[in-house]
Amino acid sequence: MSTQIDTTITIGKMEALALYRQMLMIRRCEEQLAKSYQAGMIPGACHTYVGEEAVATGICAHLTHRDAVFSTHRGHGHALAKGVTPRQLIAELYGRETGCSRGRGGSMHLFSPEVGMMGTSGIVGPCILQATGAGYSFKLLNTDQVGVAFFGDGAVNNGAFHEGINLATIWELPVIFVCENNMYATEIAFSYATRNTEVAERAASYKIPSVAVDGNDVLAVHAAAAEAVARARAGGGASFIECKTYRTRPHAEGMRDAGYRTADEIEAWKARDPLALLQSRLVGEGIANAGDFEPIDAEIKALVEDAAEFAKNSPFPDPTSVTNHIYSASQ
Amino acid sequence: MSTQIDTTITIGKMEALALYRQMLMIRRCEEQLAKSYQAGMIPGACHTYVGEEAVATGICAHLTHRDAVFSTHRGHGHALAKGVTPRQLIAELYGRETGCSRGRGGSMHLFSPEVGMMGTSGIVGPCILQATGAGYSFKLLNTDQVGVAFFGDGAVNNGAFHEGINLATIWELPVIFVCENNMYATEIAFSYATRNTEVAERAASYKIPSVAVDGNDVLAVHAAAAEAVARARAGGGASFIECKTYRTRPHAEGMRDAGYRTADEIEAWKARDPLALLQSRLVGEGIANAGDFEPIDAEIKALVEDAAEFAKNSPFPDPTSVTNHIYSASQ
Amino acid sequence: MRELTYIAAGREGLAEEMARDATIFVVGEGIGVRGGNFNTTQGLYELYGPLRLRDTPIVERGFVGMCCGAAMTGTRPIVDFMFVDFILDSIGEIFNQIAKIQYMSSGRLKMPIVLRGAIGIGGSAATHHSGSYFPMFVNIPGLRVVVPSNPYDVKGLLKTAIRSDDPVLFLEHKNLYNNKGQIPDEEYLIPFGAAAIAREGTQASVVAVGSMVRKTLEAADALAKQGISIEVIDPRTLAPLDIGTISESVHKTGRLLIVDETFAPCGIGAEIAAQVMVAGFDDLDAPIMRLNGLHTPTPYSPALEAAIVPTTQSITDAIQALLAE
Amino acid sequence: MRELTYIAAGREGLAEEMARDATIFVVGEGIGVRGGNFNTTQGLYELYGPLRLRDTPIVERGFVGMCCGAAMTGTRPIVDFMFVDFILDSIGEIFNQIAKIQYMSSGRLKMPIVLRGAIGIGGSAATHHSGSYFPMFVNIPGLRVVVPSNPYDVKGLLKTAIRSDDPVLFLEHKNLYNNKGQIPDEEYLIPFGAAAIAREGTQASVVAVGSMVRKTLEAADALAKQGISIEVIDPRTLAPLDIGTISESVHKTGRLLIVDETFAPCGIGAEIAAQVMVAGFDDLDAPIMRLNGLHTPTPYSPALEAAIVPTTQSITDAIQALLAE
Ligand SMILES: Cc1ncc(C[n+]2csc(CCOP(=O)(O)OP(=O)(O)O)c2C)c(N)n1
Ligand SMILES: Cc1ncc(C[n+]2csc(CCOP(=O)(O)OP(=O)(O)O)c2C)c(N)n1
Ligand SMILES: [Mg+2]
Ligand SMILES: [Mg+2]
Repeated sequence: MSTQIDTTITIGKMEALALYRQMLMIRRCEEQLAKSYQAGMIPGACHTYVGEEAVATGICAHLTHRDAVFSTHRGHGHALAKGVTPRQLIAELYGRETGCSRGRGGSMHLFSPEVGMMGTSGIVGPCILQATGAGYSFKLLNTDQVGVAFFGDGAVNNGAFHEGINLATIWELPVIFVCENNMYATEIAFSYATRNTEVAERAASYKIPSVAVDGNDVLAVHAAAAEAVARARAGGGASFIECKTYRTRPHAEGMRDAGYRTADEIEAWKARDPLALLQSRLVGEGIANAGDFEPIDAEIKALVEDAAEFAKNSPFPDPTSVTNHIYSASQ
Repeated sequence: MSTQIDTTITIGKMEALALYRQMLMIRRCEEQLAKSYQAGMIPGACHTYVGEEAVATGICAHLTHRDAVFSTHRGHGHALAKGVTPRQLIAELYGRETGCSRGRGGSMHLFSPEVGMMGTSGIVGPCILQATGAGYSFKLLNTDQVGVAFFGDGAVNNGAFHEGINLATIWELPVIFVCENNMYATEIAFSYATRNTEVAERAASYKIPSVAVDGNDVLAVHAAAAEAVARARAGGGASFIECKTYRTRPHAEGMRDAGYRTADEIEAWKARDPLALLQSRLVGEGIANAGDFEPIDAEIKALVEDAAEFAKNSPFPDPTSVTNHIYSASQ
Repeated sequence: MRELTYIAAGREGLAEEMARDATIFVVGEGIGVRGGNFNTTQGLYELYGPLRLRDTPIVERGFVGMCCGAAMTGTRPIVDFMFVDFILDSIGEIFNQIAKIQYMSSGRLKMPIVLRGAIGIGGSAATHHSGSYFPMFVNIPGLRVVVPSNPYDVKGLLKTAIRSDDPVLFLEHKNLYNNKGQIPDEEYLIPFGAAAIAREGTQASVVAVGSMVRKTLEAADALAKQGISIEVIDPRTLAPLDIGTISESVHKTGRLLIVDETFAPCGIGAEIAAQVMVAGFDDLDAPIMRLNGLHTPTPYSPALEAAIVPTTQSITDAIQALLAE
Repeated sequence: MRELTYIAAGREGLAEEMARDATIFVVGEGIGVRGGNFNTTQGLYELYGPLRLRDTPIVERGFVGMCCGAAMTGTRPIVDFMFVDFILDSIGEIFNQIAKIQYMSSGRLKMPIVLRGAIGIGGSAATHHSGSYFPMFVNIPGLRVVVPSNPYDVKGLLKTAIRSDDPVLFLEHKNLYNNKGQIPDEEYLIPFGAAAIAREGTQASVVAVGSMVRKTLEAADALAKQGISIEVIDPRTLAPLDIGTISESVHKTGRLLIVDETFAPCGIGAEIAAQVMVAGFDDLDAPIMRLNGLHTPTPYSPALEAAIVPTTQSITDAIQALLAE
């Protein structure tokens, strides 16, 4: 297992700004959803991705719509980075027919196969196995597609982690396992849930190529993903990437955020905000200047405002359609 | 993780001969059961332990009836080493009321709580979790008892391994996990089922004290178990012991034993027969002489013959009792 | 008498039992310091500490299998799943181990374990947080299945469940959590297998399960205004099932409807119908009817979610239809 | 026409489909070189190799979840559990994922997966190798459940299952494996939801499931000698369930018995009884009866095992009792 990731900036300005734009889109959508939640526009749960934007962004930058992503209850960021639009995401959380899941899913069940968003799951664990299965399909069909699983530290001790990673490893499937280690599962500290908190080290015990990166540094995530995705497409099999990150909002909107972590800890991580980190890095190294970001900020602001408006004006699903698609047409 | 086990003989002659006697009892019972199977006396499955006797013997030598053992489909040896009598074992496989499970269980469901044999399971995996639960009870009740799980290499890739070992480790439960790595799960080679065949190494990734020993050397197993059991009784938490061993008979009686392993491999392991190894070691180091073994051989021969006779003459269960004990009396 | 919510009444029953018996412990995610996602264990960690209120990693199979071993070795585990949907990763441990070990050991081992969780559809919880699943637990021998419909019952039945040496599925509908009810000051337990007549009536019998009891009582009130007299029966436990009380009611009314939020096929309504038909074939003036939630995964959108569960109105209509038969 | 065993007929259906569609693959323990514990895949590894006949570690949850992802991404997995008892560790993947994903994706994803395994009591396999479990799969929306009773059906239904875009539980009773039957030389498929009249009769209808069909036909033969005419119906698939064929038969005979080896509570017999009562209440001259295996874990000893399953004699007696009602 190597934790050495070369983070000299190897990508061009346009690509770097695209990463910034993608992270900002996620951030602003989440902020909008938090507001919408408080306004009572979201009937169910809402798990935001604020603080973790660099992970989905850095990984998905290497994926096309033909690649298959499987995610978790905290999947808004993955969906957006994979190509679900803010309109489709916000409308889904509003429970509208125009949502990516036609209002059937909400925050925890985001489906958009058109762009390779194969679904988020309200159950912890299955995404690891399903991404392995996508890898199995792609290997059998002999394509260069990859399957990607995003999951939290909470899934690491679950049997799905153990069984899925081992299968993808022994069969050399084109799969990328991305663990978003944000140190907590709801209010349970990862350091309580296991005696070995080095997830990449645990993955390495299956003899899968495994690396740990700063999950708030989009360039580090991007570089690690470049290696893993290239390996998978070239038939080199599965890879594991642990992204050490942090959620700066409560586990879910409306939940308390005290009693299990300190304000200092939260502040320390806020100081490492992935958007600010990238911005200062790009400016610092003279790759971009403040002026480069303003149009992006304006564009995203408009995009998200439009999305919220679109969602609010979208129709609810027709109750008479409630039993559609339980079974395929083939029977 | 340490694989260094000091195997200078630290135990006395009587103790050493007791280990020999226990291994021989298992061996002769299994040989009897194999014969009985061919004679059609065993209506169901029969998984023998021939070649692996040193594991159950070396571990259980440190246990009392108050300690709790949980085992697998290949559990005859564990049951005998824990105190189930040859009569109770053979009668059970014959499906008789006098069997340890009253004829309800057969080869894969051996229950004798009186001696701390808490059950074998026809399902791979659960014994790991149940031993963890016994450890939880003993910790909560504040006793010095230990829970022990015996399982094969086939269970290592299963989620139960991952979840159970982690729980026992983080909660420092008095549990000993004993993996009988005999290199195959039915006809599936362990080297196919995982890229990391060093089970003790994988266990160590949970930060549980873990050791790999020669499972055909009863003294090595005995020494490793001494350390682990002492640690557990002293409140030091769980331990993991990988015993590298081999079954010299087919997966189950009546099954083919070709097409997945070579005759040479089987012969090589037969040459390392745990009984012969111990005998030559004891004689070689002048601790015992041939004369010491003869009375044991004679006693065990008689014991097992009597057991088979007893089983044959035992009554079948009364069909009218078939629905007893589905629920406790308390309701 | 004090007024307590459904959750508080259950918590009081749990607290009383934990005070009475030091071998009882609870496992689950967030049931320690946090006091439970649904406040099921609030205040107990402070009293009994981490060994008896054990927060767990997200390993449902692992801690259920662990609790099986614990129940075999002298302690009395309670698994708090939060949402019962999470139980599905542990079905192997429940069906093949927990349900069978008393039998396989000829009663030499007991299995005092309670498996509790929130069931039911509501609040746009969506398809991974809305399940009930009790028919499969009724199908398998060796398990007890409890579905309390009110605060009084949840306390009395939980205490019985905790004292039972059999494994008990204790399934609490999340929509009932904030309902209030009168709780006696003195201790009480409610036996398994004893249905409650929630309302007496003469023209039709309606068996309502869990969250459907209240809605059915509302329907009965509405019908009473039209001079129609409905008997409402709450089975309280589905295994054991008090078919005697149900059959007696049908003997009186000649008509039976079973109202159940969960799926109809091979559900509890089918079982009750099949048993009552045999027990009281000549009593029946009409076919036994079932009103169930729609046979579909649970959608998120409120507009859709509302369309799949029986309502006071649809229950009223179903009773009218039964009377018209 | 050729005579084939149940196992050989199923294998022939599988082989034909694998030859027709290169996206089909099989996973399981020992289904590769070994050809399957029950010879379900014998000879296929030599033809299609390890990618399409994939031996697995003992990770039922893992490979079921994996096959869910595979079915979502363009291939058609078949999981061969050997004994279906091993499916229980994967129930979470089946109920929460496989059964729901077509619905949650509004049909944009299909779920072409077959979950097959040996069910049933026999040969002192004991309690971890004797389960059937189909009622719970019938209860859950999104699944198809198939229980073939003879070689002709197993081939035709397996081909339909493999071509289905819905997840299918394909449950084969191990006691049927060596039964022989005539198999046409030309290709054929059998649609889901079409029951078979295994024997025509006039005095009572008997629905028999899986391994009970043959025993029930024997009972019907015995009764025919006494001049009693019994109609025997094999539902073949339990989801979808062909209630129409059953109701028509009851319309003719006025009496119905359901014979099922598996547990009665919330079982398929209860569901059939509840539906037929509504569909044909006025047709019924007697209560619908059920004959099930005893509600107990499966004991090992032959003396005990034989006591818990319906026999030709107990079926005959049950029919006599029904006629006497
Ligand atoms: C099998 C299962 N058990 C419990 C839950 C309840 N639950 C929802 S999210 C969560 C914590 C997940 O933590 P983690 O995987 O680290 O993701 P994070 O929320 O930190 O992003 C839990 C326990 C669940 N969804 N699934
Ligand atoms: C969950 C489960 N899946 C499959 C089986 C079928 N099975 C019985 S024994 C066995 C192999 C077990 O191998 P291992 O654990 O190495 O034990 P060994 O037989 O080598 O002692 C298998 C696959 C089972 N019993 N349980
Ligand atoms: Mg986390
Ligand atoms: Mg092995």
